[in-house]
Amino acid sequence: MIEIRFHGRGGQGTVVASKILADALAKEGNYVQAYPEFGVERRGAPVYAFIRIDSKPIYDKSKIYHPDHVVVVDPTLVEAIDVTEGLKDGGYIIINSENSPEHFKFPDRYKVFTINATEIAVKHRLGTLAAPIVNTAIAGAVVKILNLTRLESLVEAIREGVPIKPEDNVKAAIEAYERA
Amino acid sequence: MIEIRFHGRGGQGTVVASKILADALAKEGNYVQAYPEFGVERRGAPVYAFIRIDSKPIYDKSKIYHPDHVVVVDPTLVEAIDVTEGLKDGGYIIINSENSPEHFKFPDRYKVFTINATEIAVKHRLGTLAAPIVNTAIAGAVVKILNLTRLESLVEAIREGVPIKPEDNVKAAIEAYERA
Amino acid sequence: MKKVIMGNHALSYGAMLSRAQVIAAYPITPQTQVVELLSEMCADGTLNAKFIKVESEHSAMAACLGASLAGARTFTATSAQGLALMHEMLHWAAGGRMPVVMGNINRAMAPGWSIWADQNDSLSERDTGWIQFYCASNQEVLDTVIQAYKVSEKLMIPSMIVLDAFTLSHTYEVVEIPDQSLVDQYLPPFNPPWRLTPDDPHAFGGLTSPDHYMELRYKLQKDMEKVPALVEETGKEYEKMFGRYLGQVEEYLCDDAEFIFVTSGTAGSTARVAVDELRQRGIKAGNLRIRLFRPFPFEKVRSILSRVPRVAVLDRNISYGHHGIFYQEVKSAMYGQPSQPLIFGFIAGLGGRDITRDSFREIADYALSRDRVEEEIVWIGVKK
Amino acid sequence: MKKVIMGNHALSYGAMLSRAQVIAAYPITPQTQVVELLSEMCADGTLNAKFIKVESEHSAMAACLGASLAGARTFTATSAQGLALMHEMLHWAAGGRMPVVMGNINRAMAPGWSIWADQNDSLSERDTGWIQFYCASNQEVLDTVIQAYKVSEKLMIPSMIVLDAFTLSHTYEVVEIPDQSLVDQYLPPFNPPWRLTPDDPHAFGGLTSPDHYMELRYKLQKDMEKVPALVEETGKEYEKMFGRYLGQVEEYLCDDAEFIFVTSGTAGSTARVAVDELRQRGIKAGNLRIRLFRPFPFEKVRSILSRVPRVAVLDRNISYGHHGIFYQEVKSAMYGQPSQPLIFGFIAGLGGRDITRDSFREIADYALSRDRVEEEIVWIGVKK
Amino acid sequence: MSKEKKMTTTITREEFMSPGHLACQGCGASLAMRLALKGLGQRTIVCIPACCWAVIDGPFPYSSLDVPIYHCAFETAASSASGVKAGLEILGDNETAVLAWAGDGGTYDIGLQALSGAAERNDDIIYACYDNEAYMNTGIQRSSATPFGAWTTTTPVKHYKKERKKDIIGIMAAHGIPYIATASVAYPEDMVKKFKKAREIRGTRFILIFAPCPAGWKSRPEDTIKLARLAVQTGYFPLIEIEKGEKWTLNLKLKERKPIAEYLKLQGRFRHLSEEEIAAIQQEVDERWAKTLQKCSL
Amino acid sequence: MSKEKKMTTTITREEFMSPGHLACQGCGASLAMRLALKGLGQRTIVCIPACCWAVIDGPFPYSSLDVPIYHCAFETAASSASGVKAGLEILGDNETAVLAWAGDGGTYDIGLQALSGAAERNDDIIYACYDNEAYMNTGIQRSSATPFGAWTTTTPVKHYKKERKKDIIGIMAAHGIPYIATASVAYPEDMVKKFKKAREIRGTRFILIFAPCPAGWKSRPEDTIKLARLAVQTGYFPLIEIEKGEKWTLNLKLKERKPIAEYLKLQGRFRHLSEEEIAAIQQEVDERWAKTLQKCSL
Amino acid sequence: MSRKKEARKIIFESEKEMPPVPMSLGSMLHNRTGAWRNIKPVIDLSKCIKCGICWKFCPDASIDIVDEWPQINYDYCKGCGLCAEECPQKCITMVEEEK
Amino acid sequence: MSRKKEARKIIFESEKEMPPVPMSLGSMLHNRTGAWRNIKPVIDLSKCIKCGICWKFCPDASIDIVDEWPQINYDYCKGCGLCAEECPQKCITMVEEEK
Ligand SMILES: Cc1ncc(C[n+]2csc(CCOP(=O)(O)OP(=O)(O)O)c2C)c(N)n1
Ligand SMILES: Cc1ncc(C[n+]2csc(CCOP(=O)(O)OP(=O)(O)O)c2C)c(N)n1
Ligand code: SF4
Ligand code: SF4
Ligand code: SF4
Ligand code: SF4
Ligand code: SF4
Ligand code: SF4
Ligand SMILES: [Mg+2]
Ligand SMILES: [Mg+2]
Repeated sequence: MIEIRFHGRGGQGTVVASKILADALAKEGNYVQAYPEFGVERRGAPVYAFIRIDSKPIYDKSKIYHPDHVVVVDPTLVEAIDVTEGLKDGGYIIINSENSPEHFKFPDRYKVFTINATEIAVKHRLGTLAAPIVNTAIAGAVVKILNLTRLESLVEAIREGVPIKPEDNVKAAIEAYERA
Repeated sequence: MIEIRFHGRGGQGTVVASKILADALAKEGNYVQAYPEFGVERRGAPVYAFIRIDSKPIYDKSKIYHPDHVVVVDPTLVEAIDVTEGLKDGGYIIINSENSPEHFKFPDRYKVFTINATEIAVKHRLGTLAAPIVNTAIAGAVVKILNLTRLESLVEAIREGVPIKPEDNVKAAIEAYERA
Repeated sequence: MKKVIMGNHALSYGAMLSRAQVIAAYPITPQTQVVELLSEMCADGTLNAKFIKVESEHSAMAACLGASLAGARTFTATSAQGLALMHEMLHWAAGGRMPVVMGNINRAMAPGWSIWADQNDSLSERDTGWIQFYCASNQEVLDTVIQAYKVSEKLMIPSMIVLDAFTLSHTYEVVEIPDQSLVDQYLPPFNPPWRLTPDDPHAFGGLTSPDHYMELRYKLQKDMEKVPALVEETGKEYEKMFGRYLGQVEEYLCDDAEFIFVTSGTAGSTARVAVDELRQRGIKAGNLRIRLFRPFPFEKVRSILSRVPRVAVLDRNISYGHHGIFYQEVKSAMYGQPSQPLIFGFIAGLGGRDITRDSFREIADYALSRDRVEEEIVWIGVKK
Repeated sequence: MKKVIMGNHALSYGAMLSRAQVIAAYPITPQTQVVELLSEMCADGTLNAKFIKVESEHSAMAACLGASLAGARTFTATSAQGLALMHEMLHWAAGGRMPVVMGNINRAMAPGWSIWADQNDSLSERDTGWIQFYCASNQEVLDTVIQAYKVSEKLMIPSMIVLDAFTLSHTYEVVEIPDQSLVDQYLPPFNPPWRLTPDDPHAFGGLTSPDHYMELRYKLQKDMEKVPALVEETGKEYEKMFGRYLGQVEEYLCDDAEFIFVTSGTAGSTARVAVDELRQRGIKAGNLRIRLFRPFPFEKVRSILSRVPRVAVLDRNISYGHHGIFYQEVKSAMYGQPSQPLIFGFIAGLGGRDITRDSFREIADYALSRDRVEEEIVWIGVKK
Repeated sequence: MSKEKKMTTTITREEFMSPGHLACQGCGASLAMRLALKGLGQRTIVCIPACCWAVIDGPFPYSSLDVPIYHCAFETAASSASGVKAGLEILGDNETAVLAWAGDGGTYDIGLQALSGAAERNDDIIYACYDNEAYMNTGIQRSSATPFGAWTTTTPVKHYKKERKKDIIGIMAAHGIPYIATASVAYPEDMVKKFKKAREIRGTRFILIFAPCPAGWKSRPEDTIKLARLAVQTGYFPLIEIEKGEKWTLNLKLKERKPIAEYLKLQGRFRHLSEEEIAAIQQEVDERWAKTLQKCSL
Repeated sequence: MSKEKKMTTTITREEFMSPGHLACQGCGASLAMRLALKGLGQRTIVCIPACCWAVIDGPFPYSSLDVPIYHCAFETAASSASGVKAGLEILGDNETAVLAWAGDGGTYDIGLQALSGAAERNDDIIYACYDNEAYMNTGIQRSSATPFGAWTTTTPVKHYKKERKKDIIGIMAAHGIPYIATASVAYPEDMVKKFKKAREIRGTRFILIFAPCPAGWKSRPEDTIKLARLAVQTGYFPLIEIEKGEKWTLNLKLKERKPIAEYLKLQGRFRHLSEEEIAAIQQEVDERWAKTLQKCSL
Repeated sequence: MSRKKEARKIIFESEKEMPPVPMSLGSMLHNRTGAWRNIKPVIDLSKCIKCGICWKFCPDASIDIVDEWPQINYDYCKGCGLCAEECPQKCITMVEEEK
Repeated sequence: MSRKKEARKIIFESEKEMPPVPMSLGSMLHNRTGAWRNIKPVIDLSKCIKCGICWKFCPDASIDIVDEWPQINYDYCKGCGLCAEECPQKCITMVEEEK
């Protein structure tokens, strides 16, 4: 079983990112479970989302306290909170950032990746500069970095699950996949 | 223990009659329990009320199915319903009526009394001709006929418990007591 | 002073003597006389209280809660549909630790419309965190109001005082009305440990995360667990001052009994007469009337029922798809106890069907003639 | 068709596939997605239903009941405060024999405000005459909606389908969405034995005197008693057509178990993992997840628990002043049974506190290390 | 009275209410139902919440109406009716009228929110409130329809009702529903006509019926019609219609209004009022009347 | 804008709301509370039912207000406030103001009946509704305050809201309470003044505050004031007062009203509207404006 | 709607005879409310102008129009006196019931 | 009202430390919402006319008036941009936060 935690901010589509990923993974016969942080946070406030992936049915309905990997949708969170809380040794930290992985100071037991999902989103006109919608780009990068599923499944999941500008989102995901 | 059932019509103060009686009896140290029929009847419809009297505390909270005596506040009820239902042998039937007891055809095992409470009430200006308020007169007669308590206690009970025209009511009760 | 009053007025007198300060209520048969008398008391100055004539029972309870949080002693009364409409606010009162005292006249739930006695209304509030007292006489009603304030305000948990429709609410009995000064001595003014005031501003009832909620509810339960002892203590104090004892249960001839009725409400009064009759037949019967139903008087029930081989629990209610509620709870309380009496469950008196000495005779005959529980619900008085 | 959907949407799909005809609902976290998706389905024609956007939950249920009595298949969903506000109408639905199907998202009752999982909301409706199903996966949610209509409409008793806040309502899982045509085969259109129509005018729900009320309630209980068998029957039929079985309880490794968890909802899913862990430690554990809580599955629970010496009942709820509700009901059901296992009661997860494999480990350690029940409520996870 | 000397034909002879019902003698509410159904006809479903009518109709297994009835919960006249209507519609019945029939308590107070909700959604129901100005079924407690000055058991003589009667017509008018009317049992033709008219309109229709209650008003049963007529003739209860949320019509114009005292003095519930208090009531009636005229552009 | 170039002094510098609260960026509702309390002062008890503000205030054991708060049940803003006030009074505190502070859902819908009840009794409370035109706390569902044409999650674009916004001012005006006002976060001086004034009046006071919600309206956070101002300038949300149930005053007269399209186009919730639909909305605004002028005798 | 005409009392001997819900199965005609009457309306048809006003106003639907003439149904008339009060010809008199 | 000034986190180690009801014991000042900000308002005081409009409109009470000059409290400012939008002098600029 793989357990991943997403960090983002209210209104950025963090939950959607994990949901798209779950969709894509399910397409390949995986059992998946995705869920948001159970809170009342407003736009702008830090939020979480989780995903579990397994080849067997997943019965554990408790929260994820020790993720295998974390994905940081909003780079400002790296300062604001401890994104590595409970992260297992050897875990990957995937950050949406224009900076290189080295820019971030994390303990050596983690592996850091960055992807400029914002830039990709803006390029494909997803959301606005002030509020870019980065979830599909993030999903593309995560699929690649964690080698979770085939790109085709992700593309299919986006086509089915993203009602607004699906093709632009597909392009963003592919670009992120390729750049990651 | 003595159990009495009152028959009247909604709006005639049948419950009040039983309540005044209970008050009077309590004054002499009796244990009493009085209660109305448990219904939703409107003005004009037949209603009942009950009273239990004992020298010991009364624990039985069930209804009275076999009264020792019955009191009929409205004579038209004699035709409309069976006022003797469940009445014990030897029971008294006290009817508010201008007629003599013989006018009513009841089995011999019951003893019938009449009292013209309506006339007495009208005379003392209790209620109107169309809707005389007979409860205190009835109470006076019942106290006398069943020899339940002293007249003084009834008078006291009326003074304390009848907010409108207490003195006229007292007079009506006394007159009924005397005529009964 | 002795007075012949109806059960509903016993509630009103109880509230008056307790110096209720804010009353908010809505009429419903068979509760109306409670509020009518209180309206008069407020109008003629006998009672110095604010009476809020709300537009629904939901608002009645809401207004009481607001007043309670502001530091006032509050009272209301309702029945059946009205109580049901308050359901959300009942949870609120308990979770918010607002010691409202409420009279509830037990009446059957619609549909069809019924205004008659039936415990399903109050018992289906058994999980809302209220203390519940079931009364068997008008005297007990009045006395319980006063005691309930004492218990509720000490622990900051609301109380419901339950009386059967008509059989108690509308029944006139002789009631000793205690002196105000004595009551004042017994029941000091309400002085809550926290309140709404600009002098010490707090926000009450804000969002409570999974980090905190459970502890608060743990505290509520722990305080609930203190109620039985407090009922005994305040009951004894009451006895000293007023000569009448108010405990968790009323035992009638249980000491040497070989067969016990477990009852509540007015049926628990009639049961005494039935016990006398059985004793005359040579059967050592007893009656355990449960007065305090929430919190459940575990210790009392266990110690009494452990002594007998045979128990008949009477329910004027039913949890559909389960059993009578007293039956269920008594069995649950007796599970795993060293002594395991045969416990039979009977349903009687729903929707105002009368519960008579005959009903008890039928119950006794049934229970005494069987050596195992064949049916878990024995219906008394259903036309089959 | 397989889809990754959240628990709330599983309810919406269930209602859609059941061809609900009238939906009346009011938003509340964490139920909102149920009605949002249904709104969309109604707007885009996927579902041919009237959606009444009422101004409160009381009206939501009232509108459903009116529509049901007019002969329409009805659906609603709510949670916590909303469910509580419906309380009066829940009694109404059952007493009026109106087979509404409702989703309830288990959420803690305020105050303080909590939007998190806790069973007190639905369990404090246990006495209202509703059938109650507790679900552990999104697939089960969807399947249960369809089954519930079948059971409810056969017996004219309403059903509540209960899912934990967030842990199920907001959790995405892979769900097989059955074919509409197959569902239509399984679930014929609603055709009630009576209805509101000028062609055959009847007055429903009029004043019901003590002469009649009890018989009507007797009939309700008798019909309730038919539910367990009907759940088995309709569940097997469902299995034949859809390949998934829906019974009264879910047994996991109970056959040879020497220690059984009694669970419900999502905790009953996590419990399976805990059982696996215990088995690895050599402890013959099992899990009995109660799916049908009302009517209570007496036979199933008795036959399974009678086989084991030790039982741990987990409650994500508490009846203040009593015990955990499942604990109370299981003990009541086991009273007087030939076999008397040690039954321990645990309270965990109130107000959204997580119930984890660790919780079960703690429970097992406690229960396995004791030979008698010392405390009747063992609190798991309270910061003491 | 003068107009009514010939047997009118606008009112159907057909009866949808049978005798034998449980209303008090001279009950305005029972007459109101009799007339309303004459306007609506048999293809009508009636939702009756808790109120006198829940009793008047008769107990299970009886009913005094020849139309289907749903005896619904007190607060739910409107929401039940909305539900019934939705059920009928989805089943293809667009013809049957759904009537919510509630007392003033069930309308002005505990049922107001459900009514407001239905009106806002413009649900296709007819909502009729028979106004007897108090909670009568529970034994005469004040409602927000109880007029200033009246005695009820919760507004005892020493502290009679101090608040004025809630303006339900104003409230419903603010909802902008397609049809609003007032009606009186003293004017059967007008009332039947209004129910007929309402039946032909779609959306939420609201009819307020003035229905004297001898038991609660402490009036003589034979005065029921007289009181209802006086309420109109004094201007206390004007007969009006509001169409499309806009157009106000005064149906019965009055050359001269009778003094309110004439109306009050027939009722025990006002017995305690002093001359000054009656004068104050007269003034309020005058003011309201003036406003009504204004709204009707008269 | 031009008038506001000098630091005004009518608004107290004292803050009764601390930063750190949980509102979204640019939340009109949070600004509304900040201003309302500046008008009322610290000796105020606030009853807040379920709504965004139940969250904004912060979780236990925190609060962002310096006044006592009772977080009450959703339907009970008014009844809770009535209860609090009664409690204070019987304990001898006649000074502290009791403010019920609810959203539009808690006012127009689920809390309407309790509000109407309090108003009928003329209970001594200030009831403020911050209107963001939908159920925001639960994620943008339609309320009866949602305007015609708007998208919400329960009025999806394919079936946007077809009913007009409920006229709560009309409804409250029908109750004849001593003070009613509308206020807008774009006009802080006016708003603070109205709360100050309300504090000095006894009986039920009702203030409706227009409070844009960027999250729910799909508008830019920085446009909150602009939108509130446009609502006034287009005549969509006139600033008025109604005193003693009678006297209507238009507080901000407009020489020329801006077209409603200017207001609509800044909000994602109206994005789907066609020109014709916008024209229809314009027409409705015009009509309502004319009526408002008429009521204000202008 | 045949039940309209019937004045039948319905008695259930057993729960089995009852419907599962409280629904009406007959009219209220079995309830002869004439017994409630204290005073009794008597029409003097010789004065009657057949205006139908008494019929229109009877809250108990206890006046029938038979061949255009009003006829009181004493089985149900509760004796409220409304008809007498409203009759424009004053041709209805309320007389005391025999007791 | 001292709690107004405190930015203290309140942590309960045990239920014993908690009040029996959920009542506030401190302000929200511990919640430094400045972290929510994506873009940051910067005032060019040289253009400022001290009209106080930015102060008046800040929904987060995050602009203080210090010696009559507006001063943004970046600990809490959420970066909504309202102040910049409403400043009549356009002297507030929203600049991107460093990430
Ligand atoms: C929730 C609820 N509260 C209270 C009642 C009790 N109740 C039944 S009828 C009634 C009064 C109805 O008054 P109104 O609507 O004016 O009708 P009327 O009785 O005057 O005809 C009341 C208070 C109830 N049935 N349900
Ligand atoms: C009885 C009940 N039903 C539903 C809810 C859920 N609920 C909480 S807040 C809310 C929406 C409030 O809307 P509004 O009053 O407009 O305030 P806003 O959230 O827009 O600030 C809802 C539906 C609740 N708390 N209680
Ligand atoms: S109380 Fe009034 S409204 Fe009710 S039945 Fe009697 S007269 Fe009619
Ligand atoms: S959703 Fe709207 S009203 Fe609620 S906090 Fe956010 S901006 Fe404010
Ligand atoms: S007296 Fe009354 S009930 Fe009898 S016929 Fe005349 S109006 Fe009808
Ligand atoms: S009202 Fe008089 S005149 Fe007219 S029909 Fe009746 S009896 Fe004849
Ligand atoms: S950007 Fe917004 S939160 Fe920050 S100071 Fe300006 S108005 Fe206040
Ligand atoms: S709004 Fe602009 S000019 Fe006015 S005080 Fe603020 S920064 Fe200065
Ligand atoms: Mg009424
Ligand atoms: Mg809102």
